[in-house]
Amino acid sequence: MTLDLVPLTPWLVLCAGILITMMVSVVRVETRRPAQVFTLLTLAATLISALSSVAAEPVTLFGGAFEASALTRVTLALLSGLGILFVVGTSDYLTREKLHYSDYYHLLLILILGAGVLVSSRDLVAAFIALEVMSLPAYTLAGFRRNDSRSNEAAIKYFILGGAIGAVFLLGTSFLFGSTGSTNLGAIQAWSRSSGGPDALFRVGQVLVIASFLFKVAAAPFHFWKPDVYEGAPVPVTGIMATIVTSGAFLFLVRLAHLPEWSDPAWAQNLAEMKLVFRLAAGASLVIGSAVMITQKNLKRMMAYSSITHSGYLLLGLLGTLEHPEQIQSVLVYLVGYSLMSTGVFVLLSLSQAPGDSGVELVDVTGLMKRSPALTFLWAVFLFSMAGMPLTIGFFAKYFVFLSSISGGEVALVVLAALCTVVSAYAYLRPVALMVMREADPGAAVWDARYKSQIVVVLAAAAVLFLGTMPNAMIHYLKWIPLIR
Amino acid sequence: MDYRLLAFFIFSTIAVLGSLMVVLKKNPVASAFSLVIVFFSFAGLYALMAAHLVAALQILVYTGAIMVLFVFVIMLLNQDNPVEDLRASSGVFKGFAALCTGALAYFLIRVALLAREVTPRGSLNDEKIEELGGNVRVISESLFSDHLFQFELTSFLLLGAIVGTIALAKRKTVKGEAGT
Amino acid sequence: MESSSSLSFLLTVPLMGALISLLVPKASQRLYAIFGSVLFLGLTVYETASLLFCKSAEEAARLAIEHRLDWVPDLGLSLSLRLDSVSVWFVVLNALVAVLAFSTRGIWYRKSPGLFTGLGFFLLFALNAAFLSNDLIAFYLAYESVFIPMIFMVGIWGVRQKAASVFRFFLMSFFGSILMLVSIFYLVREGAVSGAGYSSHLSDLIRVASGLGPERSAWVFLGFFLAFAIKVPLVPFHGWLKDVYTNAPVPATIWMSAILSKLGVFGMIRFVVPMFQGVILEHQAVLLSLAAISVVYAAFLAIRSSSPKTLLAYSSISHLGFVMMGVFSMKQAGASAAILLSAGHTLASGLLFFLLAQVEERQEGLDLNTAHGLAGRYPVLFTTMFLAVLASVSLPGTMNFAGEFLVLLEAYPSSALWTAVAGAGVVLGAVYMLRFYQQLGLGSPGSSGNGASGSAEAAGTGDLSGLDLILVIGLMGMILAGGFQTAIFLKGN
Amino acid sequence: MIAFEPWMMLVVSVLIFCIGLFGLIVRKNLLVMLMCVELMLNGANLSFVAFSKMHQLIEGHLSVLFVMTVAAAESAVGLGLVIALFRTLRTVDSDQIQLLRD
Amino acid sequence: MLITLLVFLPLFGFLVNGAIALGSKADSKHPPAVLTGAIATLAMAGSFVLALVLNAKLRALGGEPMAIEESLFSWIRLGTHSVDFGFRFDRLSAAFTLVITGVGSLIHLYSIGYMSHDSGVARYFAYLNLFCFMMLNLVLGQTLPHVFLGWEGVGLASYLLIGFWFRDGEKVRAGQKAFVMNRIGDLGFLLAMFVGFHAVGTLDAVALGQSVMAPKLAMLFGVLIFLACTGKSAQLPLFTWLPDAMAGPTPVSALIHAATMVTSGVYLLARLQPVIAGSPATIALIGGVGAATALIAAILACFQSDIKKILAYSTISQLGFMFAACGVGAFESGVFHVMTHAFFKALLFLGAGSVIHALSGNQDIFRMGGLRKSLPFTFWTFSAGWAAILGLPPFSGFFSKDEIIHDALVSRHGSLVLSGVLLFSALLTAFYMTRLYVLVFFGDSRLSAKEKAHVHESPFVMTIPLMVLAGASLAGGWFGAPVELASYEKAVRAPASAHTLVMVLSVAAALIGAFVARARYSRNTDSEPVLDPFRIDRFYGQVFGRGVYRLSDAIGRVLEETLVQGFLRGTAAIVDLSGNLIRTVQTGSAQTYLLMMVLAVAAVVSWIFFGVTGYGKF
Repeated sequence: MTLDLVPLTPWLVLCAGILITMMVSVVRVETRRPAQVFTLLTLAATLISALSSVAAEPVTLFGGAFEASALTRVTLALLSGLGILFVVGTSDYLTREKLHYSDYYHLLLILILGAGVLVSSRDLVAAFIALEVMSLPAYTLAGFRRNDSRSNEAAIKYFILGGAIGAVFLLGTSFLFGSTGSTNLGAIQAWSRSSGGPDALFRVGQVLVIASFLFKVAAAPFHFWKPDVYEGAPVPVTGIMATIVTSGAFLFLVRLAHLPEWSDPAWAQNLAEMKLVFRLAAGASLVIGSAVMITQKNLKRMMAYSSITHSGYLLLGLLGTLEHPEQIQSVLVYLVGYSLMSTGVFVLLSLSQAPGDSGVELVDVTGLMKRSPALTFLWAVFLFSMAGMPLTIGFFAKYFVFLSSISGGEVALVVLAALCTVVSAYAYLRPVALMVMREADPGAAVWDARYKSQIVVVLAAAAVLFLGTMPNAMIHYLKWIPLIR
Repeated sequence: MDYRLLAFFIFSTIAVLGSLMVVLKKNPVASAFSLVIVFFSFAGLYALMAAHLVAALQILVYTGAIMVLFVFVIMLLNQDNPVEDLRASSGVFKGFAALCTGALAYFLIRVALLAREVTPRGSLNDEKIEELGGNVRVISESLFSDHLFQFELTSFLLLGAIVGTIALAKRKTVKGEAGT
Repeated sequence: MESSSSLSFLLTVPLMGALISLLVPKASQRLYAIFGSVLFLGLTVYETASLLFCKSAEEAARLAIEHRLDWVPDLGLSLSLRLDSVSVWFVVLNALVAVLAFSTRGIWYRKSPGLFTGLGFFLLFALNAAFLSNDLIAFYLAYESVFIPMIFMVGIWGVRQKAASVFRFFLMSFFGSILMLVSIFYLVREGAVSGAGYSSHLSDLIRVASGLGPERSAWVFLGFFLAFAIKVPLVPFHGWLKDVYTNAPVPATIWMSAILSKLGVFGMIRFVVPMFQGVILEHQAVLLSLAAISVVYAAFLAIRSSSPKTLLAYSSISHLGFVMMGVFSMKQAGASAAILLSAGHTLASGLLFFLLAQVEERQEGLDLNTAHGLAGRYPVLFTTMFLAVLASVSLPGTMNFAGEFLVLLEAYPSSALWTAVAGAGVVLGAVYMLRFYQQLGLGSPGSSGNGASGSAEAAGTGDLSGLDLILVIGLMGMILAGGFQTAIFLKGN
Repeated sequence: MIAFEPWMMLVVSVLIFCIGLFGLIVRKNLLVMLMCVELMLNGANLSFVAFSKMHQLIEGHLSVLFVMTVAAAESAVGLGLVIALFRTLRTVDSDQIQLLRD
Repeated sequence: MLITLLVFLPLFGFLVNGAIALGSKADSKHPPAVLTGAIATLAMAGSFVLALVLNAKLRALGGEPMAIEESLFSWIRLGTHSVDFGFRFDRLSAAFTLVITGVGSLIHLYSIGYMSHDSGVARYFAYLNLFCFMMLNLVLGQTLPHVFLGWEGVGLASYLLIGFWFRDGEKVRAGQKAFVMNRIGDLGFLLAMFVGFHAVGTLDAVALGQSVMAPKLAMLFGVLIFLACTGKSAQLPLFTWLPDAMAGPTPVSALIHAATMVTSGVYLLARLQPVIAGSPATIALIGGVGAATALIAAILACFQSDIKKILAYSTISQLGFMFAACGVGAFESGVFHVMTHAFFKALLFLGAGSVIHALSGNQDIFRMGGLRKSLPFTFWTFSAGWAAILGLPPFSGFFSKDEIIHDALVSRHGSLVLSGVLLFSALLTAFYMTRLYVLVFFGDSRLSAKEKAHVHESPFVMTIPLMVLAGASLAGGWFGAPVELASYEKAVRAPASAHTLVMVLSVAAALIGAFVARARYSRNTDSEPVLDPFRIDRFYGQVFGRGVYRLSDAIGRVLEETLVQGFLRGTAAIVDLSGNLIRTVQTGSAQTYLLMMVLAVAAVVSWIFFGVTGYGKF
């Protein structure tokens, strides 16, 4: 068996980059700069190679276990791009908090690799491994402030729940294997066309694997870990989880949602069943996320609930893909948009010098308008975008998932989502109101506006605004990316 | 009586009882040793299904590596005796947990039992495997052909685990260590 | 008039205005804002004059400009702009209101004035974009964008419980508009299902909407209706209005009452009525009753208001109830009359808020439960205010009368009962507007004992004069001219 | 006469899985909780092999191998985390780690 | 052009005087009354001359229907129908125009003297001119919206003039009361226009008046129009504003609240006469209300002690006569009475004004007396007015009132009761007018010493109008009704001698009333308490005045605060509460989370197992 490595280039670049970076940091132990530089180089190279080969013919490799297609390349590019933003944007934070180790970069790179490979996996066992490749660094990074009990707690909670859910995924995989005789998605798909409908084993297995990925994207009722972990983990790690981990996991969830060939009439009832599952998960995520979000005082924790609602919106997009697979574009647009605004928010959060890492409380942003109008403006851009206000990418993100979901016939759910948007808008606008309307509280944290992290925020804000007014720049490319099932 | 059935009953009973002991023993060391028992009986169950390589690795990896690690950590943290501060969960909580997991187990078993009459999708029965050179050979060939991707991926998994563990296990931050 | 140039002019100039305001020094921001908005008003009128003053419906139809700019071609999303005999009025009023709002004086010209003028020009832009949109998604975008400057204006320069009121304002409006968005999506999707591809252009959606069955159509209508009913607002949906009108800085109040509310009217006339004729006709009695109840209910609330701003806020609801009666009369003449009355209300209520601000500059702590007797001290100011009050009670000869008369005339065949109920608002209007005027201007000053004398700010001790007076006289002139030359509004009949 | 059939393994597999799950829920010692995770993984492994046998396929065996690797890596990291936690909190009691909550 | 000029001359005066008023600084030296008054008076006099010219032209025109029309521009377009802004000068309008401009000019002239001491004189004349402008629009407007423009405009001017002394809250409120009560009537006018337009398709006053509507619509239209009239012309039930309106300067009361504005209801009925008369129910209502108003107001007048209030009630009563005339179909008698009443009531008011002016504001008839000697011009001219309102031949009131009572008796819609009521009202009129007359001018002086020293006859600028009006009151009835609205035939049910009988009876009633009053008040001059036997005003104040406020409070508290705001607050609270409830799950215990997740999975698996979706039963 000969293996054509050319389609694998972006991933291989990333792998090689990881190894080189690690070697370099072993050689130059006394300083972190080489690790940082090489991480950036690796990610940049991955980004470039992924984007330059986007138009390449989609192929599956390794006996159908790996997919190199436009979708996976774009995702890899997105992930590496986010990685670059985080490396640049949070190095100031790491320095300030004395967390600046080369390990951080190694783990970040491996995490990105895991996420990228997860999206490319067309085999459930491979996906399980990739998931762990992504998760293990994530657990570790969550506990990266080793002397902070909260950080440790976040890591251990994440780990315990993640481990249990990993086992659930595995059991589900074995059930699917038992039902279809394969763990390969392509094979399962092929089987579904001839099987004349699912058996019980398949249906249960399907539910189990999907439940475990609902956990990974923190959709209700598997969302419980998220607020605690987000609150405890260091800010950059929270940002990485919100963007990179969520993107990777969600795109694989889309694959899982398309296990059988839904257009086959024999699967209609199973489709209805799965739709109901997704519908419930989406609805619950939206309601829980937005209702609890407004009760939060800690911004980081609030963003956790916010990301739960975003999982709900993503699930709306996913529901649309069940009927119309081309609606994958809605998920992609949402992921890009959400990642951009999350990047901005978390890098901004890392600028606050709140004592400890308990995170930024609402009181810390009071009177920011007077202290730093520029920061206030940036905050406003990202929070408005999160709320889905027009002229930001947040609007178009919602536009797509709503439209996608309505195309899937989920009108009632979209109405619910719309109402939740209103509720969550309150939570998003409250910090802005405090910045603008309130005088600075004496206990408010100092905001560090000197650091170069602002470059990243400004870039992200510019992207949020640019894509919000000229979305065609992005949509034109994302629109033609098919979901290969 | 079919000796295989007998073996199955023995091994499975040990496994189930052992795992119950893992859960119910107050002492972590006792739990750990119960777990070892479970792993051994699992090896027996694998062997019963002619999964010889898996059975061997079960003992090597789980019993030999993972459990040693566990016991090591237990000792390291002085958690080798039943400690009072390890309060058990409240009765209601336990009962509810038992109910939920029990219900889950019931339904999953019922579902799994439906698959008794499964039509084999492959043809690699025991005879065929012997023909092809035995369990290990067949697995190995598959590992380096169809499952090469997974195999390569595990390398990065291990890499990640190593880096992560090191990062966690490093000593306390030294002042001035951070920063570029 | 070059078609696309005049349209893009209406959008780009305010945006440029917003950008330039960042460069203007703090001290001359007010001058810049007034000058800029007057210039823009002049240019707007000049550019749209032929459409504005044309004689007949045919001519207006010929002069209407539509310009389609592919915006997100991959989604079939276009920036369809349309300037016709409906939108032209709102565009002109928008420019006019900007002049009025910028002419106010207050803390917004002392505390970050650059931001204020910038937001103001941005608001001008967003409103123009909304009024010109002929594509539903584009309209929604513009419609929502209007919130942003509004939130900041109230948030930064508002008073008292500004946060609570701005949240209520925003959340209620957002509630409505996002349901509208869902309705739009539903229509877009229906259009796509029927094979026409994704399009949110009005003409396409009208076709789609007319193809829906009565039941689905009613639900989709509800989404639109709620959005605009909250925006206008009609009565059960008016909970946000009082606080934000009262706590907002004066220019923001002027903008909200004079032109933001017209966004709802415009939306109803431009989008809802053509799309959902069947639904509206089926539920016409209910809709008319809502409008009529708004008139009377808000009037009753206004009668007992102790704060003059609150009174004007409620009177706004009351008058807009008349406008909505015209819209729901489902007649061409009714819609024209609604526009006429909208214009009248824009001028009158803008003027009233403007003059009230002038009074407040001169005397703080106005309370309608005591007589202030300020008319003797500021005869010109109060004479103009009285004229504005007369317009507000729609005395014949004003635009407001012509509008109200026609609106009720057209609504009468649909429901005589609700026409009569709304008519009762005419009586109540006299009660509260005269109370407003009398308690501020008439009676004996000082009888209230709240230290009426000497509390006037140094800046505002004189009577109305200078630019302010010219502006006010100009607006009064427009109200009267419009009251007699109604033909230019009614050519669509 | 009942003969041994691979499907019987499924019963054991699910039982072990659920016992592990139960233990994970009720036990308060983090180390035991990690052990319970191992139990769950083993339960899943068993069903893989059983299905493999039933389908006369070899893939299940391979899956088990990978899962073992993952389990090893996971327990390494998990134990590392427990140690790190123990360093700061001096406890492995899951009830003690509830700083983060609403 | 002439009509336009006629109408717009007062507007010109208004603008000039208004500019003067605004231009002069408050409380500094005010412009002389002579200057501003001259401008205003000349504007009015010009209009009067134009009216005479136009009247001559109209008579010369001949033919039917006689009218001079001037359309200025299209005001409101309604589909194919255009409501033009334009004037129509026909015989009905001519009569009213002459009265308005003629009496108006005299009152303007009189005001120069009367208001000479007031600092707001420029404003006063501006308002007065504004009123005349609006009144002319009312009677000359071609279309009903145009009439309505004048209709509301006079209400506005009335509001401004009643509250002319705006620092007095009482007076301001009186103005507001007038405006609001008028507005209730105006609502009727508006609705009537809608009914009329949708029934006939036109808003032209004449065309609408001569149209044929379905009986029900005609009745509705008539009732609504009459509602408008009750407001403007102070008929039951909307009459209570008029006595309060006496808060304004006395010439204003003479012009607006006696001679012109309050009679516009009669104008409107006469203008729309065929269609109004076409509905028997409407016409019966008008007649009944008119007679009742005549009686009730006359009774109320007997209990007043304020000279202006007595005249005000008298006006209401006389307006009742006019409506009673309309209500029996004798519209031309009504219009005739409008004219004679304009002369003698203006005269009476101006005379009263002269008295008040002489007494520096004293209006209580029980504190006057014996003014016959000190105010000779006033006395003699007032006597003419007194005789006219009593209906003593040959004064003008005799002719018109006699005609009304006669018509009420003999018309098809008339009845013995109606004419009896009117006759009794006439008796009461004689009583209270004589009471006033005797108490003011005869007997001993009851003035305070200070007033006594100050009493003086008014200047010529005030007495000349009195004398002119006295002449008109004497001779105004000799030429009969000014217009013929003969389109409605009167069925005679009584013998031909009825006319003579009515004449005798009404003169006898007047004499009886006068003698009773004289007998009672020539000696008995003690102050009488002001009585309000019907308590209508108080009733309104309680029920409507306070009722509106109560309702408003109730709406504000119950509906607005509890329901609308409460709903919003409740929604916010529910969202917040549910957020806090959901939060409680977030205990921080990973194992609780796990349990809940297991619960969810178990639920879904069992759901699949039980085949809730209805397929794949196990």
